[in-house]
This record gives sequence, structure tokens and C-alpha cells, in this order.
Amino acid sequence: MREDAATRSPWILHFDTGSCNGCDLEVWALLTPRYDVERFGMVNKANPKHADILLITGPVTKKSEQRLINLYNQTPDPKLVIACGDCASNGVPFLDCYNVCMGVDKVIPVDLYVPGCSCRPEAIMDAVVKGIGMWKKKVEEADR
Amino acid sequence: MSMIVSSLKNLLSKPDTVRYPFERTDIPSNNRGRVVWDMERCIWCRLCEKNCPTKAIVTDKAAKTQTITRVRCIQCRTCVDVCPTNTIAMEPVYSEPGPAREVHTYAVGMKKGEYTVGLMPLSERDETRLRKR
Amino acid sequence: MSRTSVIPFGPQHAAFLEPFHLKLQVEEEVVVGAEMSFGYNHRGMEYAMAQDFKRTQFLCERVCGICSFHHSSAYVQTMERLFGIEAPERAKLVRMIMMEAQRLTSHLLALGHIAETVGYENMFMQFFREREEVMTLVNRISGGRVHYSMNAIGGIRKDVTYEGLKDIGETMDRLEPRLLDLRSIVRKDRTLRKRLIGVGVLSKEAAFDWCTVGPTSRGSGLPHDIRLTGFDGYGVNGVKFRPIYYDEGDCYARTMVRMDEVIQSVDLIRQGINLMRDGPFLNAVKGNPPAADAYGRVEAPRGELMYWVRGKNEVQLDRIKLRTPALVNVPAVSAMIKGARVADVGPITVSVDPCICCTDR
Amino acid sequence: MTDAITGLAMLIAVPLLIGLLLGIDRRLTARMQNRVGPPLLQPFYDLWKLFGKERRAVNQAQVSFAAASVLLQFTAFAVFATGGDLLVAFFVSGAGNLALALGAFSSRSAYGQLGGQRELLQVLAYEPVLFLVIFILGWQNGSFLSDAFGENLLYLLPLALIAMVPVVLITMQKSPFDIATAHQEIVSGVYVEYSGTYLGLLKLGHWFELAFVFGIITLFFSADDIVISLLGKSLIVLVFVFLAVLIDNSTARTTRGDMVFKTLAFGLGLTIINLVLLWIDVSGAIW
Repeated sequence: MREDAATRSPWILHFDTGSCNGCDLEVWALLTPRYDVERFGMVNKANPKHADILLITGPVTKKSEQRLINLYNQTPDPKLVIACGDCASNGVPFLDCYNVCMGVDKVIPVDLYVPGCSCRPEAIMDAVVKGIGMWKKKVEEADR
Repeated sequence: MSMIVSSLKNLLSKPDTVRYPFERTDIPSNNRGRVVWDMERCIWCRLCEKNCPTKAIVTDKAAKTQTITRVRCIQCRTCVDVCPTNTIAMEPVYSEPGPAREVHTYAVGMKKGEYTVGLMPLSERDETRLRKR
Repeated sequence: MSRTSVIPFGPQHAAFLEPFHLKLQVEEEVVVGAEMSFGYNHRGMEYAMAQDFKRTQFLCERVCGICSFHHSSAYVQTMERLFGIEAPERAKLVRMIMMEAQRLTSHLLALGHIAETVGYENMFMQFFREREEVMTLVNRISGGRVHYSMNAIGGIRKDVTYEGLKDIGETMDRLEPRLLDLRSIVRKDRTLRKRLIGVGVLSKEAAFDWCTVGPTSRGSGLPHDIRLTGFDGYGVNGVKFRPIYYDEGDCYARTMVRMDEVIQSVDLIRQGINLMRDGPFLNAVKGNPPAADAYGRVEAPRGELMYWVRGKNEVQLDRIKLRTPALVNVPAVSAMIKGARVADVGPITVSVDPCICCTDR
Repeated sequence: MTDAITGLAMLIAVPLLIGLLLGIDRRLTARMQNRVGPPLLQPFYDLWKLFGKERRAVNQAQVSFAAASVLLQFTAFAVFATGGDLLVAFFVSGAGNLALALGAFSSRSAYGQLGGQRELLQVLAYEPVLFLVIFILGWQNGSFLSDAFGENLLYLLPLALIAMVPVVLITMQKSPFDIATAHQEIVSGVYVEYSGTYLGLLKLGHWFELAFVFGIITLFFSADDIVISLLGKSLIVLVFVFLAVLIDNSTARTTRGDMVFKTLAFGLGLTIINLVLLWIDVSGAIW
């Protein structure tokens, strides 16, 4: 029952950790009329304390590393982290850049990776739907 | 026209939304989605591997395989352009998101469009981090 | 009794898409001081871009996803100068059309973002609905929604077909009346005007002193547009346009500059299609960049974007330097923000269309 | 005895109806923005999910204030639903809002402080209007007890009903008057430091507050036939929700000074004109 309701109301927090804005725009495209993820009850809350799903874009620059950890810690359990795009998954287009941590999973645990540079809104939506499917496991983890 | 009129008009007209997972979106046929190999034609020139800007492709001439790390591919279509034998094609379908970073291996002898799925090899840094846990 | 308190805006905030930190000193709700800090998005792009001039073609698009085609156009233009070649006319016109299409997406984003920061959710949605139309169009033309990857040093990588051009024309016909509707709404809407007029005024002199470029300077009455210098398709005979500028210098003027430029972009795209003739589209280059330097500049949606490259007869470049428009526009916010209310901080910062990934690189 | 039962039924049914109304509101908003929008039961899903989240509070005071706010709002609505004094309900509901603001002040977050301040300003803006409307209702009716309303007041007090529009806008947190929860300025204002269960509690409190405000609107209409009476009451509420959504979708947010001034001028002006007209009517001059 508990996870059933939660899966119908995933609130998201979007944080840009140094991406090129491509995936950020696609995240915004999700909120707007054409894709409209509010159909699944998804709302951009922009507040870690209200969020359930963290959509992280960007290869995590050294300066935003600590901020990302803070945001992660401020989000109450159960929570889900989705790394949007290639650079969030493993930092790849920015191979030679000296100031990046090469991926979100180097800093916080990631549940889902969305490939693509930039990833299509459909791919992010697929990831969210998959993430909702993982929710039950997450609730059990949080209860432990 | 004022916003009130526009709002009422929107209220009465059909929503602009594509009900995506239940309905297909119009991904154009030339969309740069993901690369696939037709291994029958590969002549092992390694041009794709050399030209890949993100080193997503690994060619293994001995084992006769082409391997691509999906999350490393930035869909620039360079490999398709440089391939002398049209072995590589760009499909409009994008790579699926998933809990693991998949590595797809195309080998000679597989049917067209078939591949084996592996996981992205961990870097040294990853391994030390996992050991710490 | 006066007491200043500090309000941190960002790096993660509802009003900003990107991470940048704004430390506001407020008394009650009036801003008395602002301190900006950047670097959350600094990846070290200039170093990475100097590693391989062929790869840079794709990497420079990833400097900024909103103006990716402008970045790659500026880069290939610079490299063409370095190699001493010229792109064919058809390639130039395709570049112009795609640049204007990207200007449409970028400006519609900025306009929607401004509407969002003043709490006008419906207008935000309307702008993004039209933007999605352009996004699907460029997806059909180039194969990518954000990164077009169409440019190559010496022209374009793949020609735009006849059907493609027809598709662009039809989409523009469909889009134009809707954009004109939106413009009349922005012009008339009382609550929006009340929130934007007279807010964040940047005088003509101040705009000059802060070296602002693009819509920010044109909103302050400086008719400064790099497209007039005639790079790429803008230099082709028959392309006509006049820079749009407003004298007021407030948030509303900057918004209106963008709104009018959206209509102008539609017009320029039509001109480009009409001028298009069959012909070659790529003058391929061979060898490594010579040991010389060259610069190139384009008018990105936010203003003048400049690339400077020095080669060294190797695959690596000796140095690549880019000067992005947001780098000079964003500091001007600190001049606009003094004395504003907290409620106006969002619209003021967004009205210069800060692109932090361009600024920090 | 029957009164107590109807009161109890109302206590349970009305918050559920409010949840549904908020669902309609979100759906309608989405349609006006050319989107599909969430399912109608979305507010219930949200609330249920919040109660399932981890309990985490910045400090103990915050929790007490959240609890106080919910209890006070509930009491206000309970007083109203069981036929109690409107004035008591009004002041208790106001105290609930105060507790909400204090809860925001108790955290040291800058956004919380700003949100609390703005919440108080909102209270300052709409409570005088609401108070005057309640006063005029009670005065016309001859009693402030909510179950003593049996007369149709719609044709006598049309302007007072219109004066309720900004009040509904403010309590529903709709643009142009959503300054206390201005998402893009101060994130979510008073709610910013709450999470999980406590946020759910505050949302529930907000539902009770809305139930009370909409309850006052329903007092304007009444008929002898209970079916017609109920239909008319719900129609008024639906018209108000539709108006609120339409205004929300065609205005930008105003600033705080504007909000106070406009709400007070509009609301107080209309109610006072209505009052004067009534007074003239009572003395038999015109009408």
C-alpha cells in the first residue's frame, strides 16, 4: 500500500553538476506540455527535503561535489538517484577535463543510468518509470 | 489576444501531450540513436575505433568482435561516416536506461542486430571504492 | 533599526537551471548587496579542447547545450581561417538556418524562463510548447535534439535535403502565427508588464561600461549585433535584417528584444531557404592545423561568442581560448540588482539569460 | 443528535471532497496549459506518500508548531462543521496560520524566514476581508452559528461573495497571490524546511483551512429543498475553483506590497459597498 501510493507521486529534484545544459533542457522538456510527466504525479520540487527522485545531470565538477553530497543527505529516505546522460553516467565527453569527478556514481550511489548525449526525454521518462518499479525494494531498504 | 482567451482556448482544445509510454513518440528516421554493426561486412580496418572521439568502441581483431560501451557513445555518427564498408549503421532507437552500464559486443557469426550484453569494466578508482564498502 | 540578513540563492535553486551562487544581502526584502560566485560548472574545457582538433569539433558543442551549434560554428569558422579555406555558400546558408533555429529554441527557453521566474506558469508552458516544435524540427533535420553535430571544418558534414528544407519552411509557417500571438500577449499582459517594466534597469552607459553583448546590450539601446559583420550565411548577398534594440534597459526591454528576435529568426530562416542553391557543401581539409593563430566570432543567442585558436602543426592545438557572451553579461547583473526586491532577483538574473556552462566552461 | 451525526459526517467527508477539489484544480490547470495533467486522486497519493517518508525534522519546535497548526485548523473546521460559532472558527483558523508562520521562523533557514514573513503578510491581507464577510453574513443572518444559516443570501450579498475571490486565491496559493509559497523565489516558503510526515501534516492542515474557507462560501446559498441546496452550494464552490484556476493561469505573481493593497482595497471596498447598500435597503430607501 505504502509503495503503491508513493509510486504515483514521485517528486523530483533536478541538480546540474556541471553538464552542458543539454540534459537539463530535456529534463525541463519533460515538465512541459509535450511530455508532461505530471501525468505520473511527477512535480519538480527543487527542494531536497521534498524530493523522492534526484535527477542529476553533469559529470560532477570538483566544486559541486560537496553540494551534491549535501543534497543527497538532505533528501529523506526512500530516495532514488538517476544519472541523466553520458557525462553523469561516467563523465565521458569530458574525458580530458581536469576538474571533473567523472560521473555521479563516484560521489553518491546511483540507481539508474540514462545513456545518451544528450539523452532524449523519452529515455529519462523510461528511467523514471523503471525507477518507480524499483521503489518497493527502496522502501524495504529504508525500513531496515 | 490575452492570456485568459488563450487559457480557455487551451482548455477546450486537445492537449499537446504525447502519452509516451502508452503511445509512440515520433522519433524521426534519421535520429542519431545508437550504432549497430553488421559484422559480415567488417574488414577490421579499425577506423571506427581510431576516430571515435570518446573511445567508446573497442575492436578486437583476434576475437573478431566489436564492442561498444553504450554510456560512452555520444551519438556523433563519426564511426558511421568513416566506415568504408557500411558495416556500422545508426539506428533511430535510443539506448535503454538501466541500473547497470551495458557494454554490447557484436561478433562475427551473430545474426544481424544481435549482440551480447556485458557490464562496463570498472576503472581502478571504482574498484578501490567498492573494496572500501 | 536596520538589519541585514543574507539569503543564499543557488547553486541549486528553483529559479535557476544551472548552478551558480548568489549571496544576497537584504534588508527586509530589499537587496542592498549581491555577491556572485561561479565555478560550479568549471570542467576545464579549454584544456580538453586543445588535445585533438578533430575531437574538439564535438567537444565544443558540449560547452553549452543551449547554443551548441553556435559554439561549433564559431570553432569551425576559426579553424577554416586557420587553414585558409572558405566554406561553400550552401554550407554557410545551412549554418545560418540552423543557427537561427537554435536561436529560436534558446530565446523561447529564455522567455519561458522569465515567465517562470515571475510565477507565470501558463506562459512558461506556452513558450515551451512552441519550443518543442522547433526541437522536433531540428531533430528531423540534424538527427539530434540538442547537439546537431552538423558542422565540419570546411562546411557541413551532411547536406540538408530538399524535403528537409520544405519541412523547415512548413514548420515556420505553422509556428509564426503562434509566436505572433505570444508576442501580443507579452506586449499586452498587465501583470507581466507590472513585474518587468522598470525592474533591473541597466542604462546605455552602464551597458557599455560592463561590456555587455547580445540581447542584454540591445535591451539597453546599443544596436550591437555581430551578425552585421557578415559571417557565414549572414554575409551572403540577399540576406537582410536590422538589429532589434530597445532603449529602456529594463527586464521588459530585454524580454521584448528576445521576443522580436524570435520573429526575426523565423524571417531569416525563410530568407536562407529562398537563397539556397544546389552546390558543394564541404571543402574538406587535410593535415594538421598550421602553427599560426586565428579567431572567429558569431552572434550566439546571448551575444558575441569568440574563439581564438593557435595551432602547432600537430593534432593538438597550442591554445584554444573562448570568450562566451554570458561571461560578460552575468557580472552586469550586480549593477542591476542593487535596490531591487527579493522577488525581482529571479527575473533580473534570468533576463540576461545567464548560461553558466558557457561562463565557467 | 442528528446534528452531531451530520457534523461528524461532514468532518470526514469534506476533507475528502477538498482533496478531490484540489485534484480537479490540478487537472484543470494542466488542461489550461495544454497538458494532460495528473489523475484526479493525485493529492491523496501525494499525502499518502508523504506520510510514508522518513521522519526528519530540523528541530523539535518545528514539529510542535506543525502539530499545532494542524490541530488548530482542524478545530476551526470542526467548530464550523458541527454548527459552532463562525467567529470562533475564524480566529482559531487564524491562530493555525500563525503557528505555521512560527514553525517557519523556528528554523534558521533564510527561505523559511522569508516565507514566514510573507505568510504573516498574507494573513494580514486576507483576514480582514474574511472577517468582514463573516461579519456581514452573520449580521444579515442574525446569528453567527453556522447551522443557523437557512436563508438564501446570494441576492442580498453578491458583492461580498465577489470579495471572497482574492481570499480564495490566497488560501489556495494561487498566482497572483501565491507569494508565501513562491516556488521560484523562495522555493516553497513556509514549507521549505519540512519533509516527509511533517510536510504531510501541514498539507492536511491546509486542506482543513480550505474546507473552512469554502465552507463560508457555501453559506451564501441555501434552499428549502436539501438537494437543491447542496447542488447550489457545490456549484458556487466549483465556480470559485474555476475562477481561481483561470486567474492563476493568466496572471504573473504580484509583489507583496501589491498583494496586501489590492486584496484589502478590493475585498474591503466591495464588502463595505455591499454593507452600505444593505443598510440603505433595511432603511427602505431603494431596492
